[in-house]
Amino acid sequence: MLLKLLIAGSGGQGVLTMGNVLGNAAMLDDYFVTFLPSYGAAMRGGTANCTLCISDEEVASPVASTPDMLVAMNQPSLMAFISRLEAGGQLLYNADLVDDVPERHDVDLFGVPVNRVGRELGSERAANMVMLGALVKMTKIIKIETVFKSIEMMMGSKKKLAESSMKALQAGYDGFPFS
Amino acid sequence: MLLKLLIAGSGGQGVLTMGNVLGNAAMLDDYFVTFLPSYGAAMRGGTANCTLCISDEEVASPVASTPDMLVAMNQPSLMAFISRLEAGGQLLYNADLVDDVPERHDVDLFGVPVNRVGRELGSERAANMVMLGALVKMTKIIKIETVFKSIEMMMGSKKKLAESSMKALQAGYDGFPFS
Amino acid sequence: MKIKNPWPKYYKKDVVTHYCPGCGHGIVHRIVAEVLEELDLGKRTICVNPAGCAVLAYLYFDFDVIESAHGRGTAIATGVKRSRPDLFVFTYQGDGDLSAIGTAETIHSANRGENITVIFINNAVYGMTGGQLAPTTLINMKTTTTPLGRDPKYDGYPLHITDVVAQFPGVVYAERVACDGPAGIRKTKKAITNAFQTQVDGLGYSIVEVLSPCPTNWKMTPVDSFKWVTETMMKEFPTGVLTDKRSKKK
Amino acid sequence: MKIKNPWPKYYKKDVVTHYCPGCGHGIVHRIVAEVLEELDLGKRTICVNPAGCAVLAYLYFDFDVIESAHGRGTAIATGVKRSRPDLFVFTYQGDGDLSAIGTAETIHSANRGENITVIFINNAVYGMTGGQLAPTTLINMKTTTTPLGRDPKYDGYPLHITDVVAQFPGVVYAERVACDGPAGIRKTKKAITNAFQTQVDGLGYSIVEVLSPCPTNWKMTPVDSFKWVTETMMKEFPTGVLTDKRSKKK
Amino acid sequence: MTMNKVFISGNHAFAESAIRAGYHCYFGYPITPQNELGEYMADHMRKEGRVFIQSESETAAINMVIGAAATGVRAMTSSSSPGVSLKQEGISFLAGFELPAVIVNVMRGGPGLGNIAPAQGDYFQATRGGGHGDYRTPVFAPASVQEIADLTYHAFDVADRYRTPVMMLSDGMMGQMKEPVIFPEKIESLPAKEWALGGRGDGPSRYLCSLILDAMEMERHNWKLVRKYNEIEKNETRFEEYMIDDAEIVVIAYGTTARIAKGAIKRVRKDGVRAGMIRPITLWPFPKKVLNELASRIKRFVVFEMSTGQMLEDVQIALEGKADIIFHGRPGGVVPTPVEFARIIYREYQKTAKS
Amino acid sequence: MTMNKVFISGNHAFAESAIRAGYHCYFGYPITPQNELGEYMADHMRKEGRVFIQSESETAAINMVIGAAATGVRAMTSSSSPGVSLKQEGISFLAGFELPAVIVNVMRGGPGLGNIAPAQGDYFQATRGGGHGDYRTPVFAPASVQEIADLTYHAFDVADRYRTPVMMLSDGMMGQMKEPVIFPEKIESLPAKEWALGGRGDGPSRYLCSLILDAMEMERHNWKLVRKYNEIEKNETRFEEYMIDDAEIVVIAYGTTARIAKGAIKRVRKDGVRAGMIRPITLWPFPKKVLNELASRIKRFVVFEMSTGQMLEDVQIALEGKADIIFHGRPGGVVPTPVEFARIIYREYQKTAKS
Amino acid sequence: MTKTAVKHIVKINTEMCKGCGLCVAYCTKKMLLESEHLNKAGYHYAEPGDMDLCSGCMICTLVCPEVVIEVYDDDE
Amino acid sequence: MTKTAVKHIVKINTEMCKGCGLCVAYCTKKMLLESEHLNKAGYHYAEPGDMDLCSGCMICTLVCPEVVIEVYDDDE
Ligand SMILES: Cc1ncc(C[n+]2csc(CCOP(=O)(O)OP(=O)(O)O)c2C)c(N)n1
Ligand SMILES: Cc1ncc(C[n+]2csc(CCOP(=O)(O)OP(=O)(O)O)c2C)c(N)n1
Ligand code: SF4
Ligand code: SF4
Ligand code: SF4
Ligand code: SF4
Ligand code: SF4
Ligand code: SF4
Ligand SMILES: [Mg+2]
Ligand SMILES: [Mg+2]
Repeated sequence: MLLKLLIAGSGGQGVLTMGNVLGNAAMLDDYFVTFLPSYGAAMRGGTANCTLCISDEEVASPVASTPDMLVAMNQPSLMAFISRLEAGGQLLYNADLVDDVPERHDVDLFGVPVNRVGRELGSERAANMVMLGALVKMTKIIKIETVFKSIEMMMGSKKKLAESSMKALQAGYDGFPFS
Repeated sequence: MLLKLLIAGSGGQGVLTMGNVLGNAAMLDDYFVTFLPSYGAAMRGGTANCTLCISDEEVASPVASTPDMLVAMNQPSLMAFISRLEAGGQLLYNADLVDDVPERHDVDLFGVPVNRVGRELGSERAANMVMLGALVKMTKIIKIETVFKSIEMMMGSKKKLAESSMKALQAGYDGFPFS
Repeated sequence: MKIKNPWPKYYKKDVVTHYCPGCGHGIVHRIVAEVLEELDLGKRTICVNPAGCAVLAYLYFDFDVIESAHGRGTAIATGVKRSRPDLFVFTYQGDGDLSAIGTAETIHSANRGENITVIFINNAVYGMTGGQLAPTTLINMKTTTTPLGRDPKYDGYPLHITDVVAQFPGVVYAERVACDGPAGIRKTKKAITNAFQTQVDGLGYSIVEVLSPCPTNWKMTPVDSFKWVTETMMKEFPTGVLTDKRSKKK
Repeated sequence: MKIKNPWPKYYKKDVVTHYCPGCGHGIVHRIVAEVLEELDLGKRTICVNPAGCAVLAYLYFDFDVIESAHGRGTAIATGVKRSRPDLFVFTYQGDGDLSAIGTAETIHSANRGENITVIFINNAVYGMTGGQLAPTTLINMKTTTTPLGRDPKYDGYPLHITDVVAQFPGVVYAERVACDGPAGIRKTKKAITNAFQTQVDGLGYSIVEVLSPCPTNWKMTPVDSFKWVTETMMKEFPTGVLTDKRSKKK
Repeated sequence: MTMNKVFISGNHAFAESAIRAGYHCYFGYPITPQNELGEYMADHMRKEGRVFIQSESETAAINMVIGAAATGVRAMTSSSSPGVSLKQEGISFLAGFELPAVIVNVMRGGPGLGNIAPAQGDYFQATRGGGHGDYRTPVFAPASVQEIADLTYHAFDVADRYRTPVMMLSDGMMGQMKEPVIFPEKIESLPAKEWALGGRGDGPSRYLCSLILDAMEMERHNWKLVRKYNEIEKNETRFEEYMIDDAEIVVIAYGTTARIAKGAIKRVRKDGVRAGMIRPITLWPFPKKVLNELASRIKRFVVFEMSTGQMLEDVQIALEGKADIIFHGRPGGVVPTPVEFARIIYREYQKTAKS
Repeated sequence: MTMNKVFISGNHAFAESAIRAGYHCYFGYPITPQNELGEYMADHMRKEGRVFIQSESETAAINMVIGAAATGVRAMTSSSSPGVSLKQEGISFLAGFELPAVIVNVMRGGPGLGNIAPAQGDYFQATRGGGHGDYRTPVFAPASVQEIADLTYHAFDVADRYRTPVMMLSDGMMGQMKEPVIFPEKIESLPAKEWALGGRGDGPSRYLCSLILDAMEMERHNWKLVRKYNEIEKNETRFEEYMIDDAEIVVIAYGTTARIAKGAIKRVRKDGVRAGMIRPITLWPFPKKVLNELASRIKRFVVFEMSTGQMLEDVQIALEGKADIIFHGRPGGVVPTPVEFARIIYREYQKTAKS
Repeated sequence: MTKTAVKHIVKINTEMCKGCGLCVAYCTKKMLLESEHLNKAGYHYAEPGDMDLCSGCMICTLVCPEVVIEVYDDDE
Repeated sequence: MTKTAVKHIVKINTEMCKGCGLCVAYCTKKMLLESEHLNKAGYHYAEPGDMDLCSGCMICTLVCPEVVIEVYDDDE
């Protein structure tokens, strides 16, 4: 089993946190996992993205030229990466910031209203965790409990943040698929 | 034919000038010739020396680990190099600054009172040219005229210096062997 | 319908810069282009780009540009100017580039009184590499390599390199200005004009230090960054003319 | 029969130095050894040697010495002192070493206020390599690379690096002295004592610039060289305390 | 075990592992893609009463390392390609002084400013003593974040044992990517180094210098270093054999390219292609012997590098013309894919079959 | 002819020949054993309205060269081993920019400060692009002062033709020794370089940069450079054959060691020892082909270097194990003698005879 | 607030605007506003409010780092 | 010139002296002289003249770069 996941969005949307939390969870579930962020000052304030490879054997390359799953947190990143999505793959997009989804019939498309849900939970900044919850639900590889533990590990010091994140994660998990 | 010549003295004695003048003359007489000075700040105010290799074919190494001829302008340089003199070689030393010549029966020794002769000619600074004259006489390889031309070329700009040098050269040439 | 701000002739049109929102580089870029146009220098200009956030400035400037290894701008400018004194040569450098790794080149090009101009963008951090300590970082200011704030005992004090070179006989014009609002931006333009004119008149080395906002690494809004320049940065780095030997040299 | 000048404990005996007759290095070497003895520092001292005529100083100094790449002395000293703050650390550097290739290291070690001492031998030339232009070479002074004399238009002006660092808050003690005769030599010893004590007291960076004769490259007798320091060199490089922040720092 | 596993980036692993190796001083200057290394040091070193200095340049950093190493403490610096070029004089001095130190190079695309993407273009510089004079430095090339942790820890031992600078050769991908890592134990105290300078005390004064004016003496020093390097070749050469036993075609690759090649070999093996790999873990000393021995039965070797061909020369030297060498390089920051490598291996395997 | 012969040192010959090649700018920093080079420039350049600057460091010098070269004028710098290490970043930039320049390295003993005696320990650095990233620089190795003059003159042409930095690799003995030299004609004017920066004028603006953030583009640039290097290998490889026709044992040596080897060969030939020599004049590109061809009939090669063995690797690559290679090195500033080399050749020749 | 005599037209290239808000903050007539919409780049771009308020003082163009503001004299 | 009360003895290691002449020039009593002889190193070394003139002022030792002068109190 090898799952290649690309999470993309704009700088402030916390896409790297999503990747880190999920990657850390994959580790806790004893998977082989690699996390590769986009880096460098090359595109300031532009899009940020990261690649996760989760597998039950050593991961050869942490790069995903053709990911099996794409998470797009806004319109520009959707545009930038959808063409690279593997046929038969899945796309999760932020329904609140994406208004046109290009035609691709060979992949499954799921819109997730992460900003709205986040707002309803009282913190739009946790929108990324809503998306992560939906993602976990969809992938069915990593246990939601492990993801909670992962959040605990990574944000433990910041109690409030951890709590709201978990709430958001749960909401995304329960709500998926949103219709 | 390959003549390896080592000229040694203290910083101010103009040993490099001797080598340059003779080397330049050798060139004018169409010999292959190399000149290699001691260099570097390693021994300030210490001894200066240079090696001349004059040959009728390409000179392989400009270094003379065992010279055929040694010119010693003072006691320390005599001490420093006499042991390296090739058996059957010749030693020219400055009789005015060298008072003990170590025993070596396998080489010819010639003392030249260069400071005295220089002084007599009115310029002790030209002592090195006195020695050069003696050297030219002894080696019989390079024509004295060519050495004059060489001095002309190298000191031409400084008329006085050139003239006194030539006078000294002639004196050393005529005087050799001094007894 | 007449446009009141026609496009600067030596600035590329319809190019989106890679700079963060509210970054001072964009403002100073525009000013440089405007002044080169006003002094009619654009056609014979060679600019030396830094390694720094402005490393891509050649994508925006519409005059000849050569890139430099980090910190070596003024050495390259020296090579350009010495081989082609007829050209107008200026470097565009950040504080890390000019006052850290480039210290020796800065000091000695200034001391030689090279007839070049230096545009020095002081944003008190290493912008491009993500906000590390710069020689110009303020005391107690947090950076990614001074997580507890700059501690003079370990990290030294804010370095006033422009004040240093201003004292050299070969440095004819040196001014520090602040990109902190309309007034400061106007002063900046005036200073750059004076500096460029100094070179045109063949008088020698000129340098303009611009206190410039880096909202991203300062973790402030652009508007707050402007305020921070005025209220905090200028306390350590007072603006003003640091030397003006133009009359003497003429 | 009592000797009035017993041999300096931290100076090797019966070693002939490689220095030219009348070279200032020999005099300053002796003074350094004397002061280390008087302050009882020799046992915990590490000296950083330069690339320069003093490159072989470790053959004469009788305390621990590490050589440096040309100009990097204060960086090495920083590494030594930071890893062993209990040691007494000083660099011994020439003008080329310290103010040309070593400019950045000099400026930044000083600005960091490293608790080290710098003995700066200014003889206005590159001695070891045979008398080339140094940043400190006087205007119109002939060197092997300024055969017509130093021309500020091409070669820049004499660089007053000690005056520059003296202004840094981290530089606690800076003095310029002249090795130009008995009085100057006594002052030199006093200055070096103050500088060393500054480090011992943990106050920060100290530097002593010594105007020092290089008879060989100046092409003068040692005695004339002393005179030349007094009459010519001191006009460009006035002696005196350039900064003394010891009371403030205590 | 899971419990002391951490999900960490290569750059942080370099740093954390060095701290656990008990090193005392970090000196460095920022450069992408290794900034996180220095930032991690800034976070941890002073807290632990150790030394972190962001130097004014890479040149200053390597010289600060010299100063620290001279006192006997473990010291380290890190940079990326252009910055490492600036350290070459200093590394040559470290070699001349015979001082231990660890230098990390997180390579990026070059020459010049190049870019900040992963590359392997500094192989020559690292393995041939990029500085002046006759010297070598051991070079470790980790292929996973776990190996970054293990080899960095080991590098300090090698540096101390042989009194030599050691180079960790990595790249932007290795530096940036996160993987699960189990770190070695933290060393609390290290044996004193009798050669270190610490003031003469009551003993004789000592000096450390690389200047040896007498040519004969200098030559002795040079041959002494060579003897040391021969020792290192004998004892420290490391490589990984991967599916070699039945291999008919052998890949040679290190670091990032090696882990990608592994993926490629897994793929082609599915189609019955008997491919294996020798992965040099030390680039110098280079695993010459094993390759040369393999060449007696294997006639086709494929060299993968993210460069235009540098390790290639070591392979040529090792194989002595006994086998064909196919080179496939992707310089400039391009990270090749397992599929791409698989295609090459497959193609070359066909040829072997034919011939 | 005698008349325009001059008795001149290698360091001065570098300088005079560069001046005759019409170069406009010298930037350098003093270092023994090449100080006379810069001093000669100081004497002559400004008089001729050209540029001489003693820079604050070698690093500054190479960057000044970059600036000058960018405007299209011929520029040069010179140094010796430690100083050349400091130029490596700049040389990498020159290669990335594709700017022509000539860099003289008058080698001395190393590593570290080493000494000021002649040595050949910087071969790796010179021939493998000592800086970071994938690049090469043509390297010329003169073996006489006359050849210093000829090759320096030629080096500027090669630099311009291929838009590449060119290295002149010499040593302290070559730099210091005087020999008779006939200099090439002085070039008064050179063709303009269309790529040079000179202000946009009425045309479009241009820029020179080595930064190529896009990996694919950077890779294209890297391969473009490789194609150029292949061209250089094809056209510019130079070597001297010495008494090869009937040779049964072949010496490979360059520069100082080559001229000494010649003397040795003359000696052994007197005793009927059929020895010959291939003297690489370009170290990169290295005369691989001729050596490889010779290996089909000659089974014993002797490599002489004033190092612990660097060119040796190029010989190993060239010979592909077809012949035995005997290495004899004298690092650290020792200048070997013809007698010494002759002894080696003789000894090895005996072995050939036996086998 | 009284309207100015000469009329001015302010054009902002909203697609290239980075929403830094400097023009909005410094507009002497406080007539430039931050849009609640995002442009393609994902920024809340600036847009002119009541154009009639504009005095043509050019402050906005002075502070704009992206050079995306044009001010015109509306001469008819 | 009057002789000083306490007597002093000045010893110069003439073989290590480099004949720079500084002591000769600065000797407050002008009693140090440059020898017309050369030492092995080839320098005209310095040597004490009339020892009785020495005041023990130590100036010579202060200026000597080679540290080859020793001054003694002659206490008997
Ligand atoms: C030799 C070298 N060292 C380090 C770097 C990495 N680097 C690029 S820009 C930079 C500093 C940028 O800061 P600054 O000069 O202040 O410019 P800013 O980005 O703040 O405008 C650094 C460290 C490099 N490119 N080359
Ligand atoms: C990197 C490097 N560049 C150049 C040199 C050559 N070099 C050695 S000392 C020196 C300058 C000496 O002058 P200074 O520092 O003033 O010391 P001084 O000899 O005058 O006491 C130079 C250029 C070197 N050793 N290393
Ligand atoms: S990081 Fe700072 S300096 Fe760099 S572009 Fe962003 S705001 Fe400007
Ligand atoms: S050259 Fe000058 S500095 Fe060097 S030893 Fe001689 S006199 Fe002293
Ligand atoms: S010109 Fe003045 S008033 Fe008009 S929009 Fe701009 S800043 Fe506001
Ligand atoms: S100043 Fe420019 S970039 Fe900033 S918001 Fe206004 S128009 Fe947009
Ligand atoms: S002690 Fe004074 S008087 Fe005596 S010799 Fe020395 S200088 Fe002269
Ligand atoms: S000062 Fe010292 S070295 Fe100089 S002459 Fe006197 S004794 Fe000799
Ligand atoms: Mg900055
Ligand atoms: Mg000096």
